[in-house]
Amino acid sequence: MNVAYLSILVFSPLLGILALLLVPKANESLIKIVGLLATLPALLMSLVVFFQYRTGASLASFTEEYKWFQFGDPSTLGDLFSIKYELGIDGFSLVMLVLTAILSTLAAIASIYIKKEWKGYFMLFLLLEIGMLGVFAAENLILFFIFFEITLIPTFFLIGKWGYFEKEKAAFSFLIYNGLGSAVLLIVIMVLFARTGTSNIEGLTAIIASDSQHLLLSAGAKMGLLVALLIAFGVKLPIFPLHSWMVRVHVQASPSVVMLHAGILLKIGAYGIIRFGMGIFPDQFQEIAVVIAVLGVVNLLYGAFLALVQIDFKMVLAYSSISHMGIVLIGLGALNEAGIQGAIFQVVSHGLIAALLFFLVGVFYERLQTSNIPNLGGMAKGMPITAGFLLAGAMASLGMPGMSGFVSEFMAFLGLFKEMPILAAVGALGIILTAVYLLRAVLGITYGKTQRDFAGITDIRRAEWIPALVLMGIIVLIGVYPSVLTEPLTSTLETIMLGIGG
Amino acid sequence: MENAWIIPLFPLLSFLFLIFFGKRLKDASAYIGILLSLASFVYSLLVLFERFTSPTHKAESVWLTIGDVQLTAGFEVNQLNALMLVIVSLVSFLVHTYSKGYMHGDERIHVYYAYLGLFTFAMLGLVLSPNLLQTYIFWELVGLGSFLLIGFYFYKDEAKRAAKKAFIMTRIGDVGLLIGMILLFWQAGSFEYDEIFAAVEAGAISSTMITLTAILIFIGAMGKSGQFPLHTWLPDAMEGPTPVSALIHAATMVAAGVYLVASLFPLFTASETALMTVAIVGAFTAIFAASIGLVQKDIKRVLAFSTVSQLGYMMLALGSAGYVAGVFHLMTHAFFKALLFLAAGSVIHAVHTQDIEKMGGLWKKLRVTGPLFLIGTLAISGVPLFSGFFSKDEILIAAWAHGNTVLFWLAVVAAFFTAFYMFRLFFMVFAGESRTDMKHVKESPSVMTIPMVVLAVLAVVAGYVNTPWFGTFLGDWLTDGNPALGHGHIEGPAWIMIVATIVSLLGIFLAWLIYSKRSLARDWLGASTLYNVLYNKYYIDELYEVTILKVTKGISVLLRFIETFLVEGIVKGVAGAVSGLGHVGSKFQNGQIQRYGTVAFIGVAILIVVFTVTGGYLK
Amino acid sequence: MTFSGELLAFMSLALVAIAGGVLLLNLNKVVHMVIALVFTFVSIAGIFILLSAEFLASVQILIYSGAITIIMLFGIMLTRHSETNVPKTGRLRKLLLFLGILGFGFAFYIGIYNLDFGQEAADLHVNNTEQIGIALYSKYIIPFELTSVLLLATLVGAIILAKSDDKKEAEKE
Amino acid sequence: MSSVPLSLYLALALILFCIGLYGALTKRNIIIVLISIELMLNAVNINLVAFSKFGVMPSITGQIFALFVMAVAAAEVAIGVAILIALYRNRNTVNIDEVNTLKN
Repeated sequence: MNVAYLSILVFSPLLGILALLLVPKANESLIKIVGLLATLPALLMSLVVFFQYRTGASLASFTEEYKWFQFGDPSTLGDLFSIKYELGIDGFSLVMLVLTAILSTLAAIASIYIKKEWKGYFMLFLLLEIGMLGVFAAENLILFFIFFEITLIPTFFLIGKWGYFEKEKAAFSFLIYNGLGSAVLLIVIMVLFARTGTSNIEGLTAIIASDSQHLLLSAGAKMGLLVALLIAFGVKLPIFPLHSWMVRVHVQASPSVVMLHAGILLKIGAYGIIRFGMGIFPDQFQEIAVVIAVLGVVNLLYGAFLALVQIDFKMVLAYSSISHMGIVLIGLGALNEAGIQGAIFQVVSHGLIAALLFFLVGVFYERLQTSNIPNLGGMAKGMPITAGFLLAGAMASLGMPGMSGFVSEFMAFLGLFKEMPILAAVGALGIILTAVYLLRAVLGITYGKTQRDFAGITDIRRAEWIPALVLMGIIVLIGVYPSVLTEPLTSTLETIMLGIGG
Repeated sequence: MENAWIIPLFPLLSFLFLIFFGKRLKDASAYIGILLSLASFVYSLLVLFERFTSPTHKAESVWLTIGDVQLTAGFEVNQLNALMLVIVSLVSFLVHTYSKGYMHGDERIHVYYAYLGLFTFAMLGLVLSPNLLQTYIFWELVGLGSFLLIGFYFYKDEAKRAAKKAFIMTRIGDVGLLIGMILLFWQAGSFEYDEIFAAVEAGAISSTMITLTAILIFIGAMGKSGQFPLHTWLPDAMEGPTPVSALIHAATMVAAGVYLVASLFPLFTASETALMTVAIVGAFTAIFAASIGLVQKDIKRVLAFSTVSQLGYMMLALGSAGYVAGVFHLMTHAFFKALLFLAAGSVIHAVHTQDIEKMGGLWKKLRVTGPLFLIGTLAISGVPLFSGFFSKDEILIAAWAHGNTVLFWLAVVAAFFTAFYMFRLFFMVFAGESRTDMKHVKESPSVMTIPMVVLAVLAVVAGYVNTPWFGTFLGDWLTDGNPALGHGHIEGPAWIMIVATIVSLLGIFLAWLIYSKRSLARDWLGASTLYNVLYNKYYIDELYEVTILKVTKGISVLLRFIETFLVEGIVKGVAGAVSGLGHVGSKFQNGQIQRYGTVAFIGVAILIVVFTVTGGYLK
Repeated sequence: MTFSGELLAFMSLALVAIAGGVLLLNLNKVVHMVIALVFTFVSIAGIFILLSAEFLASVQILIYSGAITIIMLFGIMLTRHSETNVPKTGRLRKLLLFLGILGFGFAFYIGIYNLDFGQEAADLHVNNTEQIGIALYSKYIIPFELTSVLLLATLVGAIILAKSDDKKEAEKE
Repeated sequence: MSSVPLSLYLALALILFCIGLYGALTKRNIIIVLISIELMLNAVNINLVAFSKFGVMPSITGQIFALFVMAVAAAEVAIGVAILIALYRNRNTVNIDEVNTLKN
């Protein structure tokens, strides 16, 4: 494979930003087209890698490594304390890259609902895409952190400028929470770097793994670092009780931004926990696995119960995200193959489902100007296709077999039942509750007596078909043929399991 | 038989095709549905015939890999599966055909047929599953299909509520099934039926675990088959179109629970406790639902409670180790209950009401439906020579032979109730004078009556495949080569058959006295407390309302308080602390270099002292 | 540490220096403070001699005790100092600062306590001025030249700053 | 071998430095602040000269450095007093509290 393939992939949206600079501010349609086109190279390139990998190509050849900067004297320290620009992928990050690229393109399509200042919007949007792609491609903690921060700032503006009524408040709570999370993450990265002299993820993993005598870092310090990592990524995920910013963002941001936010940005939290928490500190992770599983069950039930009493459909979805992220934690807490695989599946699957549901919210909010469940009843009459998709999305979300949600939920519980059956049984209550709150909300919107006049309101239109159909298609594909995901993940899983020693 | 996996694909094709292109086809979509369901029926028949001569066929491929564990998907054709395939595809085909007349003119008919296709696909897939996981997958899809069909009239609030209730109630059972299945997986190391049975037989699983998993799986079956206490969704589910009730609540979905217990029969027989649980729940449900059925006024609700009651019978049979009896009754019940529902649909189609108080005297108007309904009623009441008689008899014998005397007598009483309320229904609908204006009542078109005729024939003759008089062909075939399932026929004392006959005739006679001849007054009934309790279904719904629902709501509200006051409080606290720090910080910024210096120096001093005292961070 | 004349000299010089410093902090009149400081400066010059830096000692007396003190006195004379209306610094701040300095001093004291490199330059006092001169004009020639530039800049800057704005003065009058 | 150990010189320098620091941060009169800073510089000079005699590599360099410090200190005082006078002319005060133009 030619050099710098990954770099080109990650930075390809930059081309769009440059192109947008040349487009006049008022030319709405051109801006939208350029914005959409700019997401395509990354999509195509990531799909190419994906299919090559599926046909047996090795991912190692994609690794890139350049000297970047160095602390201390290179002649005496050698590679120690040098920070390199390292990109590389394995099965897990490849899957996340593909997911990011797909959702970015679809969210760009969903950006038709943006009403003002398209130019600024798309520039920030593309910058956000660079950040997200980079996060998953980075092989180096410091590079990871930089990309992580790149996602933060555009999101802040995207929420704060193009959201709904309380957008500023939402944007600020987003920034404060995530800023704190980043600060904690930075501390962890710096401590690791200072102690081991490397920030390469694989290198760190190897060093910490060989440090079974706790010479570099005491056992307590390792545990502390792991907990700090959990907090840093727990804010993103979010883990109860660090979630309130996320509810606000989900409600206030515009649909296309929430698609990316719920679809990818939350997943960075899970990615980080799996990659760094579990990858670098497997022994410590084992010690707190029970806590993770309990947190997962708490997340699951807490989100579900709260989703049960919400009136705004977006709130329901926000709390359902919290609930679903509980399943990720449950899977991780199980700490066996089934559980971890379930967690990763849930990451991907919830990314798709949440994106689909929020896109549909965008579709009907655009037409009806409300997302309050009592004001919406009987939508199936006026907008049958939208209602159908909504119902299908809800089914996917509540874990209907044949769709991706089931596979992940099933594997996560399969894993946890092996380790902690009683906790898992409590968590299984969540499956019922999920069905209850989703049906309550979705049936409240689509079924029942028609609450309003649907005359003159069109159903889903041309461009809107694409995101709905593509997302639905992938959801069903994963549900019916999960090997499409398991095969790329095999090697990653093996590595993790090797670290855990199980 | 190697290609049996094609069978479920026909209805799936129908579903996909109609979902995407149905809107343009309008009424023609009915033909697609009918044709494809016919295809799967014909194919099922071929498979069944082939199965008579060749052994069980099983084929699988890897579906999902978890580490070293490979979960497979595939299909299996054994005796039970082959039989169920035919029953399901036949009833499905007949319902497809019938719906052409019943749903005529509905502008969403293509959606209706699409849903029917989805449901049939799921049910056939369920029947073909060779392992628990696949069973669970299709089990859920069956739930989805029934949910969609029940909620077909989505604009009615009742339909919405009923659909939601059906989904959630069955989901509660499903979670039991899921837990039981996963526990079993970690015990037996596989989801495959044969491997689970092998593990059970080899004693690899502790007996408590067997009991626990069997009961958990039975909870799943309870949800789908409407066993007490998860039965409340079934009567409400009558909000769907009537042919759907015939499909879902007679032949297929509700039978899935019975089917599940039957296919896991070796697991249940390994635990006496589990068997007992199944038997007790079954018997209780049988009499419980039958007693409610005595007083209902909605024609479909009567049939619904009768379904619940009959399912209880089947469970009782299985719980009494009467594998053949259970499956046999499942089959005969599928035919006569489908017949009854379709006939009821025909009546409703004609008079546009479901209230039996408003009917009467329809015998003369509905010359075809009337006799067909009568055949169904006779069959379900267990009148000799009809199919229900033989299968019910088998169940009673099984219960007696297994030593469940109490349950046996409960079942006998339930049989009496059944005969009574079914004939009460029949007499109120067809006999006597019409109680409302019935001038425009017309017989249904032949597209509706022909399926009923087919079912009526089956309702009569289906019993003869397994009788004590002409040989127990079905039983021998079902248990062939599988000793774990018990004997093909259980010998029982002959008086049981006589008692059963007398009881059912007595029930019919009583119903005749009260509702046709009216020699017994029935006014006093309406006022009594018992009547009210029965009419309101023992207030189970209300009980759930005040207990489970309220508790759930309560927890939600409580958590919302926590959310608003505690979590948000923390947030506000953090925000307050930050802005407070900001205020303190801004005090330093008074422009005086001395103060800047002071603050900076104190900071440095603190750092230096800390470092000196601790000797550096993370030593 | 044996008792010797050198130690006696150091102790007395140190005592004077510290006393000057403490007086600096506690005297009320500005002029008195400056005078107290002169004592400190002079005793530091004595310390320099003890450390075999005779040239530096003389420079110390010339520049600090002479030039700087005089400049200060000029500064005091050119401005008005009323002791009455000067508000006192806040007690809390003083306390905090005192604690901070105490901690700071303590931390450093731990560092220098018993610090000894065991080496001692023997020949610093031999032709001290010559040694300095050679080093300054050979090895440190560039810093030396830069210092001259700095002093020139200071000269110009001080004049410009201190020169009264004639136009403004004229307007005022 | 000198009978006065290095640590005593350093301790003296430390004490003087602390006194100077305290004065620089608490005194209100700009002149006293300037003087305090001079005191701190002197304390540093003691250190430099002490290390020049007792350091790891004893040499004349320490004294040279002290010399430079003195030069800079002289320059600083000159500028400081010049600023003081300019300030006094404009504000008519030498109180440091009233010098807060940094704020805006």
